[in-house]
This record gives sequence, structure tokens and C-alpha cells, in this order.
Amino acid sequence: MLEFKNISKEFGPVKALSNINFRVEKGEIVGLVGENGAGKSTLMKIIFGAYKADSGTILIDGRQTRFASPRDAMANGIGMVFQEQSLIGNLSIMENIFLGREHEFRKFGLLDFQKMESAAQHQLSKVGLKVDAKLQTFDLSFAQRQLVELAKVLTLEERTSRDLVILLDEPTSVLSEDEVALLFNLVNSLRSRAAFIFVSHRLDEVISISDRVYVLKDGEMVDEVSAQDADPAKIQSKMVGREIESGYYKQDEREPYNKEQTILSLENVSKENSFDAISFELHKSEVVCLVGTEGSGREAVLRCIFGMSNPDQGRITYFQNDKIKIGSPFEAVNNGVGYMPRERKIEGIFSSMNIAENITSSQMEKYSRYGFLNLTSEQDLARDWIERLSIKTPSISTDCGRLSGGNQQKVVLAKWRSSGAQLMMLDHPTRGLDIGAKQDVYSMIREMSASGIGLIVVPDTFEEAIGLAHTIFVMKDGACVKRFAPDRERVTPFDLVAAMT
Amino acid sequence: MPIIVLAVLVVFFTFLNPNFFSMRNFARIAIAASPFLMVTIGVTFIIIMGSIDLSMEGTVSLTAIVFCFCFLFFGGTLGSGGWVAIPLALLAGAIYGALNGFIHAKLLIPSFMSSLAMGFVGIGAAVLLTGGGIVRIDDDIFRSLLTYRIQGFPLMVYVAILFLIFGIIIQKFTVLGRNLYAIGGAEDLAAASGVPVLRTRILAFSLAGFYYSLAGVLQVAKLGQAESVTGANLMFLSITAAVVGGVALWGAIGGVFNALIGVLIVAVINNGMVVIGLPDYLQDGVLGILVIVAVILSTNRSNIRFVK
Amino acid sequence: MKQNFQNLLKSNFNWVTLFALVLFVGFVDPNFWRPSSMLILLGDIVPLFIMALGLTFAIYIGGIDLSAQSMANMITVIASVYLASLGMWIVPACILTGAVLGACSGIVTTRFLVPSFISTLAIGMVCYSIAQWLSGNRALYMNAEKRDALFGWMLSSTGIIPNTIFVGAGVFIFVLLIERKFVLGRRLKAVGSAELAAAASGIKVARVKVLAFALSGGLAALAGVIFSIKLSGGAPSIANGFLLPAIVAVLVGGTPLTGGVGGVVNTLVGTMIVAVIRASMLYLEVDATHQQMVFGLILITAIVFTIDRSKLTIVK
Amino acid sequence: MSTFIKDFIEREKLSRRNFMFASAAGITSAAVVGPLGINPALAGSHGGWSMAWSYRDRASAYWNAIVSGGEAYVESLGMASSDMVNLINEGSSEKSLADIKAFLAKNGGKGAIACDANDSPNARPVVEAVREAGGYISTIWNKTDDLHPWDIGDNYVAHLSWSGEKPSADAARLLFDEMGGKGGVVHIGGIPANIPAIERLDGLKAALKDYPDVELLDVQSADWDTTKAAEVMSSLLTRYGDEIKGVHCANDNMAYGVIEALKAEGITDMPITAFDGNPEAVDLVMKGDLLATVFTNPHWGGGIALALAHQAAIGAFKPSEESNAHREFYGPSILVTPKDAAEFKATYLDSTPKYDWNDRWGLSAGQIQYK
Repeated sequence: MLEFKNISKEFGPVKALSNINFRVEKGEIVGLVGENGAGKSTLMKIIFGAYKADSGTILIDGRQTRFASPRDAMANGIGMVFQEQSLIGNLSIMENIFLGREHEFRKFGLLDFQKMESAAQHQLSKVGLKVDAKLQTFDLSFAQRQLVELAKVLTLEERTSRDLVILLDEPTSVLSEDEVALLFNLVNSLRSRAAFIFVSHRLDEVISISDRVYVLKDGEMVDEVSAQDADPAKIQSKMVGREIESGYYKQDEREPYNKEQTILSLENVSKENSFDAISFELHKSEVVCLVGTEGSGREAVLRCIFGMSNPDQGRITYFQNDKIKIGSPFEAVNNGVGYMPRERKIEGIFSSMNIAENITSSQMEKYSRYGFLNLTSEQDLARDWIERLSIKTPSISTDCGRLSGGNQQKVVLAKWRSSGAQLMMLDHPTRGLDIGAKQDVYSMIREMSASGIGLIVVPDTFEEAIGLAHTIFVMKDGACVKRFAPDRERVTPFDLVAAMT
Repeated sequence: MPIIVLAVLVVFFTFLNPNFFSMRNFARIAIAASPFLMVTIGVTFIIIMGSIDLSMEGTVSLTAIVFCFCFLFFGGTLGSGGWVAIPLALLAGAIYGALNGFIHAKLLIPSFMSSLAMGFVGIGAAVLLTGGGIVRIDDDIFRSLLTYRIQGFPLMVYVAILFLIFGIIIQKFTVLGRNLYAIGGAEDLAAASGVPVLRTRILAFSLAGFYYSLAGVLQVAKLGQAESVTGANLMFLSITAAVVGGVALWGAIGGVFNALIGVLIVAVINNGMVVIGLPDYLQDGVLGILVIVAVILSTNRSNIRFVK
Repeated sequence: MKQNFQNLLKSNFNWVTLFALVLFVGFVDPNFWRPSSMLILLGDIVPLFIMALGLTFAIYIGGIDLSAQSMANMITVIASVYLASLGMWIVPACILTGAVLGACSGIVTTRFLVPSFISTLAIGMVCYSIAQWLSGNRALYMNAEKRDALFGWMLSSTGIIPNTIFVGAGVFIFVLLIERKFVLGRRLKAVGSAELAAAASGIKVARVKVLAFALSGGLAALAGVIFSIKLSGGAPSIANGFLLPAIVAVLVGGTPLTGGVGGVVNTLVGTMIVAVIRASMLYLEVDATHQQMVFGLILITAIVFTIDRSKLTIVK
Repeated sequence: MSTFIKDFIEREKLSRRNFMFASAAGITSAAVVGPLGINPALAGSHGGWSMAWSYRDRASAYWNAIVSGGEAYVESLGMASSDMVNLINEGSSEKSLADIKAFLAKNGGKGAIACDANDSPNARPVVEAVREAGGYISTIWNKTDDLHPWDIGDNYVAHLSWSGEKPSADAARLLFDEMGGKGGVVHIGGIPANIPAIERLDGLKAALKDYPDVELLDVQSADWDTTKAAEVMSSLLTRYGDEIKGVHCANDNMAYGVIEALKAEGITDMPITAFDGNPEAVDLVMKGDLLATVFTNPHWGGGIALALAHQAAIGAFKPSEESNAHREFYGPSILVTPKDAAEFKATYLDSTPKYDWNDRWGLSAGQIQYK
């Protein structure tokens, strides 16, 4: 019913898409996979009418059409569920659901809120979400927001006679395993109402839910397979263009950690309404993963350790030294504690600064004398790390805003490693990275642990946790409910989910 | 919270000079506040959207003069068709605002700069029209806006209240108002949800221009004259008032009602300082300090991570 | 090649605009091209330039400093009053005063989360009051001998070059060093481009911001001192008309209000653009009643050409 | 009691005589003009000197009148009024100085300039700049007391000012008499640091000495601004209520605001005096809304200031040979009261008198006195 023929799109010299053929049948769920920069987002933007294709045709039920704007695409039954918090926090659920279409609730030019509310409730019922439509959206959990997103898109049913096609862009990236399961059931149950285009990095998920999978690489459609005879390994190699070696998480490089030297110990650390009585120890070269649902308090713990917020009770001891007291990031950094925040774009990277400037941002004292920067040594440092982590950048003076997510992440890691942090905290380090970049991150984690650094990781997936960690702590409602030791026992995602729920 | 600040101020001034707490004085404050309120409401819409508008001084002067000229052209009295001048002036304001918004949104110039420049243009046009002279309006019927009182308050105050309510309605119950908050909250998402950002922005600036022209007309009603400096000193004062009232400069927080409170706070301070006999060389400083205090007290800083 | 050239052009649009203006004005009246008139133009713009440099730092970290003008006003008064007693020390004294008051706005902004738009405006009002009080609301004039003895050199010129230009150049080089070579400059950039990231890298954001406003205040004060020396006097309102041109200079130069981009070099260009536009009124013989309007229109055009909008995703 | 009435009458005479004096000065000069309106020697020639007027802005009738004078002079030379360059400083001393320098640079120093330096300290650098460039300048209103044309040399031709004090005192007396010699009065002042603002307040204070029963309740500055004046006035009403029996304003624009503020309270009989003698103000005087305003003949001032600079430039006279009384002098000021408003309007506003710009000091009201 919706078909794209020979779609091409160029940005200046860059060929983003060339001769893409793509089709979706009624009630079908189509997967779209590909590394970052493969052209997924460009293709989606074209489907959704945010971009116009340079060449090629769009057919709906065989008739040729063109989308001038997202509005236009919506009118043709195409909706999109955006990745992460794409709801406006300070607006209520119903306002978000009907954003841009309030005029449908005009009575004598004024808005009829009762009408809007009931309509919103109706939409929410479609996705089985039982919340008050008047709630502000930042009071919702990530999973709930996702559902509101979906409900919002489903309003298209009432708006257009056309059959719906719904794009799901990385819908699971902010969801924990169990929430993902719920979402998938929902999507399946909605087949009758709409066809779905499911875009994700998580191959396993894509395969498990889709009927067909399109594989995109460097702007070209390199493969199209039906889900039943889809082989993850093959698809991955197609995506990456090379064979993915076994030991994806570099388990084989996991070395035993040093049980004698603790570099961090928490004793009954609590913080009002985010977590309480957390106690654990982190040893030299140990990798500790904190797993749990959103809001289970993992980020809060990291921020406390890093001094961004101060615990109400309990004590944190750094490097077995009672003298070290950390009440601010400044002190943390000076004592060799590093932190890689989740929101890379706003908390991790300085987009308008180049690589060298980013790397030295946490250690300027080292690269300056009497307040004067030593620019040459800074440059050398940058070159060194660009080489060591094979950071892909046009030039050394390129603003990091122009780098790909993976390379940005590498820059942040370079910052902490070069500053000689002995305790590293990584919050979703592989969030939104493609397979290649993920592997690089994993190997960097290995190297760090090998070099004696202790790491606390909040992983993206259970597999990641199991593959990376020496020790896993499962957190639930702000409490540490269970401890696993994947380096000694066999742990499955199921065990973790069981512990969480 | 801002309301408490206002209350405290009133009590404070009354304590120092009981005359302050009198119907007549409130009427005086109201008169001073009426045009000022219109401007502040106008700019509030823009601030909600996360932008800023610095064109008010030019727009007010220009529209005030346009109003006077039209008024005189159509006979110089309300009776003899001078009333036509009112819609004309308001229209002029709306158009000028739209132009301002167009330059900002269409040419992609940050509103701070575009509106600043448009302010210069407005004042310039005002000078051009008047040649620097003063245009007086002596029509008693029109001036009754100032001279005729109901319940101790002149008509113009009620006009201001009327358009205050109008503003609240726009903010709360119209698509435009809704979209302002959406854009202020997260413009890219609003756009992705099919909010016509460009149109909304231009509309918002046009609305602001409309309110500025109202201020222009009220200024004439208040002073019986218009000149190229009729709008002077309104720029920083109105934005300050909005923030004091609890409108956040980073957008999407606060609204028309906050503008009202802010305007009252500033107007009360200005009036009060004279009423309690503060030497005039101290007045600016005191105003400054009170503004800081008021803002500190009236902004809810619980969910602000940083402020610029 | 072509690509590179376009990029080059894009990143230097402010220069292009400047030269276009200069060429145009000079084309209408060749007198404008005379080195002497150019230099005079530059010499006169120095106080404004220095104030703009200060503002650059405030804007660079994503804030704004509206107190600069009142600051300069107050300083002209202080300088006139205390020149006799303090002599040469008046300069550091004034700069210090400015820096301290600037820091105050910074503290109000960072500690109490009052937007700098408001905090600086308010501090400015305070400065104005101090000026009025200190001057007894009179226009003051300096002790002439002292002024000529200490600062006479500044008013004369070497060859055809007004000495104020050297002063301006000196200050410019100094702030350029701060921006490019000092740790502080780097921290300012970090805070300007991503405040939270800066915090996460252990930068004391609050302190950096306070310093930025202190710098802004100090330079505004310096501008005030130079101005009052030039006028050999001071008054609580004498520096009026500095603020908006200064802000315009920074913005037209290409330092966006979003912070983190641009810098003092842009401000140099921006100030010259403003100077040229202002002078053009005279050289193009714009009718008196048209001048302000024309100024606004030229300004809009200049902005359209100057600012590099390729980087801006959302324009607020 | 009787004594009071006696010296009341005395003063009445006095002030009237003063008034006749002043106006006489003005009118005679107007009469003088006739044939020698234009000096044939100068006709059509500006002697290679460009002329400019540097002033605050076009936003007030006062400055327009000043400019009209300057243009009248330029026309008297057989040139187009547009040949006079307008240097508008928008209240920025910095711009005023920059513009003047640019103007001189443009004309290679051959510039004759009349200028209000906008803020008195600004006068020195301005005249110094002019001297350096070899141009000629005469200033009005704002200059510091330590700066004198004769110290600078021929290039600083003259400084023209209007004794704010005496006329303002006359106005005040008129006001107090209207108030019946007793009760409270408030003063609405201009930008406090401006010389005129200071002098006009001093005038009021001087007059107060003769009126023991009149009390100066309050002095508030309204920065020459109509709107602010209205707000200040209404606030003062709250503070003093009926105690206020009269208002003394430092200029017309603020008086407009005061009148409106009072009108809003239904007060229409409050005696108010103002300064500048703008057309609107004179109309108000005729209507009785305004008790009096002081006319400083800006048209003549604007013309003569430029004339002096230009004539010195072309060598029509040598400043250094003139007495100090000719280098620093007061312009005429006429108290406009309801009695003579109509006559005044006819002479000065409806038809601008033609002045003989070669009669350089014809309307001078004497050398400037410093305290």
C-alpha cells in the first residue's frame, strides 16, 4: 500500500540515499536496520515528509503522491513515534496528543477542554494506558511516554481514511526488557489498525517482531529478508560489511579483578526519594553493572558518587582513604573519578569545541602553566588519542558536534582516560551506537579494567551487563535487591528480569 | 508567590505612608499601569514562546502617532468618525508586529536582534511622521477614557482590564496560545507534531504588536498627545515586569496573569517610592534591588538546572 | 575547492560585510577612504569597543550584561571625583570597582538563578543611583592639570594615529589572550557551549560565570575611565547611548546569544561595522528625520548577511 | 498685612517691567530686520565652509526650532536649507563627539559647527577636536564652568546659554502670586545633572526667599519626559494631596504630563509654570491650562550660534578681538503669560520673525555669570 521507488537524497557532496526501494503492506511490521550513518534517519525523515527526496517516487495504493511536510504525511496516514522524550514536558498528556490539531476542539473559536480530555482518554484506551489525560507528561515514566506517543499517532485513525503506517524510531532504547515485551505485545495487537515500520539497533528485537527486515548500509538497501529465515549473524555482517567475531562483549578479555584493593565502598548510602541503604564495593579493575528499570535509582547513585548531589545518610569511601570527601564534580575529578553521563549531547560533549578542547576540559591544570594554556601539548594529546581510539574526524580542529555518536563517545572516554581517572562511571555508554562503535566501546572498557581502573556501568541491555560485568547489582525502587557474578556463575537475562520484577 | 510579594509591598508602603492605601492612589497606580500592562502582555506572549521582543518602544510610538493622525484626519472627535482611528491604529500595530515576526522567523534572525532593529525602525518612522513635533488630541469624548470615572477608576483602566481578559482567553483557550507554549517548551518536537511554527511565530509577534498599539492608544488617552518618544523606557521595564511576575525568560512558564502581577509590582514600587518621599537619586537603585528580590521570591527554581 | 571557498566566505561573512560597507560609503564619498578620517573613526570608537569586548564575555557564556552602560556612567563620576586624590591609581581602582559590581550580578545570577538579563539590569540601576548620589546630580569636570599630566598622551596622536587606538589595541590583545590562551577563556567557552557538560567535567561553572560578568564589568569600567578622561569629566548620564550599540556590535560581529561561539575578534569586526554604519549617515547625507530609520534598516541587512545561520537549528 | 500687599504690588510692577524688557528686546530686533536681512557680501557664498548643527534629537519642538534657526541662517546665505548637516546624537555624548569629528574629517576641517554637547563634560573634547581640525564652533547650553572660548582660541567662537535661573525665578514669582503667596509648591525637574535643570531649580529656590509662606514640598526629576512627569505628579498628589497649590516644571514637555495627571483627578485650576515656550505650551497658556512658560527664542539661538561659527570661519569677524561678553552670553528669554500669549504667538510662532544674522549680539541678555 505504501511504496517508495528509487529514492535518492544528497546533502551537498554526500550521497545519503541512493535508489532505495521500500514497501509496506497493510497490517505488516517491517524492520529497518543499519549502522548509524547508514541512512536510516534520512529515509525515515523522507517517509515522514520532513525531507523531500531528490529523485524517486512515492506511491500510496499505487497512486503517486508527494509529502510537502510532516502535516502532509500525517494526512496520508503516516505517523511517527519519536525516539526518547519527544513529548513536551510542560504540556499535559491531552495537549501533547492533540498538539498541532487543537482547532478540532474549537467551540466559538475557543478550546473545549472537556471534549479534548474525553477524546484523549479514548486514544489512551487504544494503547491500554490508564492515566489521567490532564497529567503533565514529565510526571510519566519513559514507558508511559512511549505509549502516549503511540496513542498520539493513533489519532490518525480518526483523521484520515487512509490505512495507517506508523514509524517506530528506536522505541525500545529507553525501555527496560519487561517494558519492551509489553510494547511488542501492544504493537502486535495493533496490526489490525496499522502497519509498522520498526527501526532499531537491537537486531534481536527487530527480528523477533518484524515480518520482513530491510538492511541499509551506506545509503543503499543491501538486503531484504523475511523474519523466519533471518540469521542475525548474516544480517550483522551485512550491516557492518564485515564478520562480527564471536565474543561480542569481549568476555574472553575479561580478567579477574583484584579483591584486595577496593577503590570505592558505599555503606548504607541513602537519598530522599531516589534510593536508600545502598551498600557495595568496587575493586581495582572490577566492572560493576547496575541494572534495573528506569527510575530504579541507578543514575541517582552515580550522580551521588560523582558529587553532583549529596547523599542524606551513609558514607562513601573513595580509594580506601577517609580523607577524600567529594561534594562536587570538581573534587571528584581532582580525585580521579570520571563520569560519562547518559545525555551525551548536553552533558557529555562540547559540540562547539574541537577534540583537543574536549579532552582537556577536565584537566586544564595539566595543560597550562600560570593560567596559560599549552596548546601544542594539547594538540599532541589529541592526536595521540585520535590514533589510539581510531576516532574518525575530518581534522583535529573539527568541532565535536560534527562527529558521529560513536566518535563523540570515544572523545568523552579519551577525556577521562587521559586525565588518569581510577574510578569510571559510564551511564548507557553504548546508547544509540551502531555495532562497530559498540564493540570499540566494549574493548575500551576492557582495556580500562585491565589497566586497573574500576568501572561502574549502567548498561543498555541485559546482554551487555552479562557480557561486560564481573558483578551485577539489580536495583529496584531505589534498593539493591540482588547481586550476580557473571564472571563466576552463568547468568541469563531471565534471571535479571526475575530479580527486577 | 508573586502575589505575596505584591501584598508585602503594599503593606510596606502603607505602613510608611497611610495615604498610599487609598482608592484615589490605587486609581493613580492603575492609570500609570494601564498602557504599561498592555505592552507587558504583548511581550509576555513572545517570551512564553522562548523568544524576546525589543521592538515595543518603536511600535508604541509609531502606532500612537498613527492613531493621532488618523483621529485628526477623520474629524478630530470620536463623534465625527474619529473612532475609525482606533481600529486603524490597532491594525497598524498588528501589521508592524507581523512584519517584525516575519523578519525574525522567515529570515532566521534571532528575535533579540531583529526586534531590536525593528524598534529602531519604528522610532525612526515615528520621527519621520511627526518631524519631531507633538500631535495633540483635545477631543473630550475620547479623553473621557481618562477623565470619566466608574467606581473611582477611569474608563481606560476598564479597557485595560478588558484586554487583559482577552489576553488570558487567547493564552488559555485558543490554538495560538497552546502552540506558543508548545514552541516554548520544545520547538523541534512541536514542529514534528505538525505545529505550524513559522505561522505561529509570526502570529505571536503580530499579536504582540496589536497589544503594543493598544498601549499606544491608551498612552494618547492618558497624555492627550503623541510624539516619537511616547514609547520611551518601556522596553526594559516591560520585560522586567514580566519576569518579576513569574514569566520565565527561557519560555513556556508563566502567562498573562503573571504579567499583570509583575506590572502591578513595578507600578506600586514606582508610585510608592515617591509616596514615601524617597530622594529621587535613590529611586533607581532601590527599584533595582527590589526587582532582584522580587524575582528571587517569585521564580520557582525547583526544576531549573541552570539559568543564563 | 569551491566548497572550501564557500565555507571560508561563510565563516568570514562579518569581514565581508564590513568591507562591503566601507567600499560602498567610500564610493559615495571618497573622503571616507582618507586614512586620516578612517583613523579618527577608529579612535573615537575605542570606549564603545572596550565595553563591547566586555559584553562579549557575558554573551559568550550565554548570558547578557545590561549594566555596562550605567557602570560606565558611574565610573565617569568616580574617576572625575577621585582623579585628584588617587592619580594614576584611579584606573585600577575603577576597574576593580567595575569587576566587583560585575561579580555581584554574576553571583545573583548563579546563586539565586535570576536571569542575567534581569540581574545586570538591576545592578545597573544601583550603579546609576550611586552615580547620582556621588555626583550630587551635577556634571563634574576633572582637575585639568592632573588629567593632562597623567593622561594627556592618550588624547594626542602619534603621527596620524590617535593614541586611543593603541589603548584599544592593547586591551584587545589582552582579552584575545584571555580567550585563546588562558585556561579561563577555555572554561568560558566550555560553559558557553554546554553548561552541564562543563559541570560534568568538574569545571566550577558558577565561578566561571561570575568571572565572566566580572570581566564584563571591569571592561565596562575601563571604557568609562577612558571616556571620562576623553571628556575630562563625568556625569551620571554621560555614557548613555553606549549600551545598545555595544550589544549590536557583539551580535553583528557574529557572537550569537546562545553562547559558546564567536569571540572578541568578532566583536572587533562588529564594532567597526557599527562605527561605519553610524558614520555612513553623515557621508551618505541621510536626512535628519530619516537617520534612525535608515540605521535600523541597514542594521537588519547587515545582520542578515553577517550571522552564520547554517549552525542554528532553532532560531529563538 | 498692608506691608504684604504693598510689596506684592511692588513685585508685580517689577516682574512686569522685567517682562516688557525681555519682550521689547525680542520685538525690536524683529522690527530691525527689514532690508538688511541678508548681508549682500555673504549672499550665496558659504566661503567653502560646510555647516552643521549637532543636537540631541528631532523628537521635540525645541530642537526643531533650533534647527529652523540654523536653516534660516543658511538660507540667508542663498543656500538650500538642506546644505546644513544635521548631527543627531540621540542623547549620546559619545556619538555627538564621534559625529563632529567625522564631519570635520569629511570636510578636511573646513567646518563651521553649532553644537549642544548634550552633557557638559562633553563640551571640552568637542571644542578641542574642532580646534585640532581647524574648524570653528559655537556651543549652546552644556559646557563645564572651567571651559571658556577665550582659553581655547578663535576656533571656539562663542558659547550661548540662557540664564535658566532668572526667568525661572520670574515664572516662580508669577506662580506664587497666583497661589496667593502661600501654600505648597512642587518642582518637576529635568535630568538632574543637566545645567538647565539645575539652574531652573535654583531659580525657583531664589524666588522662594521672597515668599516666606510658600513651601517647596518636594523636588522630583522626570527626566524631561512627559509620561514620567505624569506618573510622578500623581504620586505626589498621593503624598501631599491638597497641600499642593502650584507646580513648577523645568520644561514644557513635563508640564504636559503634569496637566494631564491633574486632569485625571479633575483638577483644572492648579497654577503650573513651565519652560521653553513651545507652540503647544503657548496654546495651553492661552487656554489657561498653563500659567506661564518661558520662551528662550530657540529659533534665534539656533541661527545665531551657527552664524557666529560660520562668520568667524569666513573671517567676517575675529573672535579674539571681541569682549568676553561677546564670547559667552545669555540669549533672550521672554515670560509668556495669559495676558500677552496671543500677541506673543502672533509675533514668534505664527510668523517667524526674520533676524539680521549680522547683528550678532543684538538679543544678548548679557555675559554669562558663574557662581
